Amino acid sequence: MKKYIIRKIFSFIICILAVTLFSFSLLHLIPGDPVRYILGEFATEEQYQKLKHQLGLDKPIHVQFIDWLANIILRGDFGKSLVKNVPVSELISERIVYTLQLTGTAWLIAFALGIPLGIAAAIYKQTAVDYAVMGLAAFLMSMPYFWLGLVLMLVFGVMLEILPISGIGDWRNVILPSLTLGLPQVAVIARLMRANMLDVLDKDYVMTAKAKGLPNTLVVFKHALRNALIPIVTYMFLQIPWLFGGAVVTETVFAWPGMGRLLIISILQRDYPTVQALVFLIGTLTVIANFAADLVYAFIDPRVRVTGEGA
Amino acid sequence: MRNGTLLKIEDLYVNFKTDEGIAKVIDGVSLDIKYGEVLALMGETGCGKSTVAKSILRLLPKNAEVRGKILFKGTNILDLPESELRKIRGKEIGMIFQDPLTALNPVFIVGNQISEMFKIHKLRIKRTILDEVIELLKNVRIPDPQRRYYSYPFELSGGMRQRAMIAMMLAGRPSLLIADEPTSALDVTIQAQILKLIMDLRNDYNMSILLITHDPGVVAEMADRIAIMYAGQIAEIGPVRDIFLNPQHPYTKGLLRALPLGHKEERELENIPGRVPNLIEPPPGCRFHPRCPHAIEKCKKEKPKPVVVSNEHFVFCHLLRGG
Amino acid sequence: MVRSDLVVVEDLKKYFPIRTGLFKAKGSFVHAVDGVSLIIKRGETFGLAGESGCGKSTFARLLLRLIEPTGGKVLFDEVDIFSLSKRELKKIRRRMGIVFQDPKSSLNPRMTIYNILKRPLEIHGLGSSKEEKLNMVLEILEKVGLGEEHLNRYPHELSGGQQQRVSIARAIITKPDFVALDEPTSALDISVQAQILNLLVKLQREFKLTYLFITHNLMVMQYVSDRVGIMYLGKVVEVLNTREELNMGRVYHPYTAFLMLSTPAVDIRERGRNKIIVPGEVPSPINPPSGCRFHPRCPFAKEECRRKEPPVTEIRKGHYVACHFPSVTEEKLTPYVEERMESIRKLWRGES
Amino acid sequence: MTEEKRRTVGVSMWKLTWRRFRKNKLAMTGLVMLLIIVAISALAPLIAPYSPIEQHLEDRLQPPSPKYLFGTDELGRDILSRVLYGSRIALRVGVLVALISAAIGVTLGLISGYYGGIIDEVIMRIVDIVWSFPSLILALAIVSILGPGLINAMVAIALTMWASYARIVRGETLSVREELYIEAARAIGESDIRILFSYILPNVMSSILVLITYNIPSAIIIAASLSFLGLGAQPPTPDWGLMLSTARTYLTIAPWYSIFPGVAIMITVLSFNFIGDGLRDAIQPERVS
Repeated sequence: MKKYIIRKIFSFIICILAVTLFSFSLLHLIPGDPVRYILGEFATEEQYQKLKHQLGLDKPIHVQFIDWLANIILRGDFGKSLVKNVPVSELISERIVYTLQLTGTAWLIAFALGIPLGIAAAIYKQTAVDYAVMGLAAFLMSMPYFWLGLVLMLVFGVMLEILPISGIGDWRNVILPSLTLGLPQVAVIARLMRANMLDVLDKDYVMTAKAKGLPNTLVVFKHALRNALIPIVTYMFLQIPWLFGGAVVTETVFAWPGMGRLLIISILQRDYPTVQALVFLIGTLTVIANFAADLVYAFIDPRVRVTGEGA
Repeated sequence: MRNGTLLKIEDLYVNFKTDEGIAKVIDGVSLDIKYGEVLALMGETGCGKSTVAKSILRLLPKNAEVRGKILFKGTNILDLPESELRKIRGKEIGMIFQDPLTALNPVFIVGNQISEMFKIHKLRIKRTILDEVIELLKNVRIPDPQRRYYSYPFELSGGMRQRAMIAMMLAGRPSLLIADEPTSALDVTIQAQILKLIMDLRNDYNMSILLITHDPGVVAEMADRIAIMYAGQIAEIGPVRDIFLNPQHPYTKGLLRALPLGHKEERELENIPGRVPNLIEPPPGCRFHPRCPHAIEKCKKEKPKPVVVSNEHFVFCHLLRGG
Repeated sequence: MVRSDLVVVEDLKKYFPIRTGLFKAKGSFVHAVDGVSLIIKRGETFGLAGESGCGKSTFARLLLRLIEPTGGKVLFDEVDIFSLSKRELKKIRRRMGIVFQDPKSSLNPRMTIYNILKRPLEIHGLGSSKEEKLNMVLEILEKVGLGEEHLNRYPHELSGGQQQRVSIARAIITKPDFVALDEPTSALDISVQAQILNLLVKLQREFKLTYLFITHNLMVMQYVSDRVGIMYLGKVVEVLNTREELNMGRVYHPYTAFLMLSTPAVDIRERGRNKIIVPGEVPSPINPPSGCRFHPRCPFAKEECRRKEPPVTEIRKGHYVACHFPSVTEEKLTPYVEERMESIRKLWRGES
Repeated sequence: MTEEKRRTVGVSMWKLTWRRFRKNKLAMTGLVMLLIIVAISALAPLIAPYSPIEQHLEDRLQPPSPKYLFGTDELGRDILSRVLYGSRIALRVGVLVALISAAIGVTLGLISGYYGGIIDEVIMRIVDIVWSFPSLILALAIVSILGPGLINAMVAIALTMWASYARIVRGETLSVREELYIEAARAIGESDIRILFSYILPNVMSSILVLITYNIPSAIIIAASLSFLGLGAQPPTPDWGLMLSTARTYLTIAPWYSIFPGVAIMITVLSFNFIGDGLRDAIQPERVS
């Protein structure tokens, strides 16, 4: 267990470092002169020098990196937005709540529906239940977020007129965006859960459990489920960053004022400090989610917990 | 020990639905196991010996179709409702498998998996369940049972896992233990330990044993009677002495002469030509006839009826006219 | 003049490091083969027997230099194979073959039987034309009991026994001197095992092959080998002649004796006799016991066995034992083994 | 007689896979759907009633009618024609991206799995990061460097997708390397390169193929998402994502506009997913039954 955790901490540090370097170099990887690119052709020399200084591009590259990182770590300062003229951190903190609200709800929907549906499909393999769940999953997985969002808007907002189409407001405004973000994940989790469950139900120890005389509910929900859930629990963590990815699109569809929307606007407006900050944050979140998944895995799988071996 | 029959299998047929067609895996098998005896079911890969074992506890997968009767203490197991079946599983009939690592649940400690037996079957206990489990672990000669109670299966060696598995199946004090290739995954020195343990426990617990194996050596050491299976049919059944010293079925004879006894300079091993038939389209009549050096016309048409060789020794072969 | 020793192994060692991720655990090694010396004579079948994890398969791979050793030497026909360059190694590999336990995994599922058997010819430049190669393949197929109808088949279309025949054909198509057989019949049923054993014996006589025959099955070993080495935890504990000594039960290492007494006898007259069983289990090869590696399980172990590794002594001509007190075994176990072997001999003689 | 015997043709693994695939109804449906889509994209100029960029300003935002089967958009362009032409872009993006990322990932995965050691460590660390990063965010970050546009979007997506190939190929290479036929190949004197390309690669190929089939639809979705966000294909390209981006504005007054391009994406993605599932099951039959 100790060995395993040391290994994971080591890889955690490397990954954080890589994410930091990548977000920092976003500005520097722009082909040609980044300042010129941001300002466009018609900027004056004065504007040019001012921006170059503001972005710190007049300093040697390692100094830039240290300044950038130090500002983030010590003061939570990601620099100033080039468009809004306010600190990036302020822009982000205004919006982060909305994104968390959206992704959190979607996350709950995904697991609350996905796990039971997957189990049901596995238990009732090759029956109407299975076909219905898997058919629904196939359709949901084939719909891009933005179109699923549009369809939900059309049905519930335009045709039935029972839910608001876009923007923020009360709890009813959260329903459509979080369904949009959550439903495709329901499909993924249901499929994963079903596959794991079928895999486990085929194992010898399930036969042993039956041979012992256990009632079917205990066989399925104690002996099989406990094993089948291990990868799912890991997935619960791994999936978090992907929900932030989906949020980018969903927020655009529903005019939801979150971080994703901010990212798109910033990219379109070439507001690099904001883009860098967002990529850095989501990247860090990704690494943390992975690390958490590894730890939880170690905790729930006795093979890893005791011997420190395993994936 | 009581006299009489504990388990009686009558005319068992098992078909498996597969993508390629229906595999007729068991073709009319009849057997009986008496109180206190060890019956070995021996045969090569794919002969159906494990299928027979699993059909007794109705552990076959859903694509299996089972016909016939399996009478345990007079009641037909195949007709029982789930709730009644569960009272037999583990309590009346225990079962151990070839690979104890995959047969034990990896995420629960051994003690938990054994104590489960006491809870579900509401077994009578003298002290606490923990004490009872440790007692069982002692009975299967697991050293340091207090500590091993808390071990996960992967922390035990192959031999210890099989002991734990046996302990689990002894909890209900079953009258029949089905041992499906119990030592095939183990080294010979460990195999000898486990086989001795099983025989000792049979006496202590007064069990009958159905031993499924491909190894004539294990049979010779353990069994009172043997049934030789070939391609889903019984070829020969009888007391171990009769079968080994006076085999009558061409397949049994071939099998025993194929054993590498002696030395290459002294003798050549007997070849059984050909290979095991496809069970989706099995040969009609006696399924051994395409490989049998003495096959006659009748073998291709009619399924052989048992011929009595001596008391309790029956051969399913048209070539024998006797009794 | 042809020397009688084909393979000479001197103090051969292979330790596998135990890796966990990036960090190499210091000093943690699996001592798979730990100082083995022996000689395989031209034309004989040298059997190597032992339980799982004793290092017998690693030993076979070392002899063909499929893995690199930690120490020691292997002389193949007087050539030190670990000193060879890649080119020289490739050349000498024409003269050695290997057959593995699992017939299915031994054949590339994407290649036809013809292509599988043609490759050794191409690699070693045997057979000048396409025609000639085809004929050589057909000839070897016939030798192993297959026919031209198998030429364009894929491995998954053959039975386990047939797959093993193809593996054997691949190993001998280059007319090698030496073939290592790593549990060649352990995955097979008894009747198929008999076919393959007969085939191997026939081929050995016809092509004057030298075999290293590895198995955990003592019955097979007693049938097929001329001399036997018994391995325990990376060491060879006893080397002896099969017909005159092993099959007569004249063994002097307690482990060999226990192994033979543990093997189910196929002899129902043995029943009811109080069986002698070796207690305990094989310890981990990561930290093997000090002194004699068998001492924790040996009922006769004395202080000396714990402290000192037993020297190899030639107890009789060509019979080597690595035990401090072979006389104890001779007195306490050998009679039982002899009795048992005698009884088995009677059994099959009476039958045939 | 012997000639005939010699000509007995064995059933290769690919043939076997195809036989099992053919029995799978869903997979065959997917294949037929895909063939139709390919035919549509090839024959788009022949079957489309109008040019995809031809504007009919007098017929703006018309609902479906015999004249415009799928209706018209805000510039009076025929939605049906645009949807038909859109299949060209979708297929091109999907296939190209999947092939480019496969080329990168397979090479790195083979190297990583076969050689191991430090090379493997370095490659796999990079793969871990790229693989766990949400691909849309990574693609967005790369687009922010390269600038918007369809080509840039494709490059960005390819750069996010190679990691899954590298992971799978490395894992498979490691497991294939353990197979005895690799050891047997070394024992008969095969060279490293030959083992890599004639023994390992053919046995890893089926997994790569499955992955490609799954990755094409993912690439199509991400590319359409980028276009929807305004960072992929630019007007007036008849791209499905781009069309939906505009359709969103007219959702209440022209709902048909939002329906047809979306259905087109869904059908295309569905067909690949069906094929992928069928292929996976046909290659590993033991996992199904």
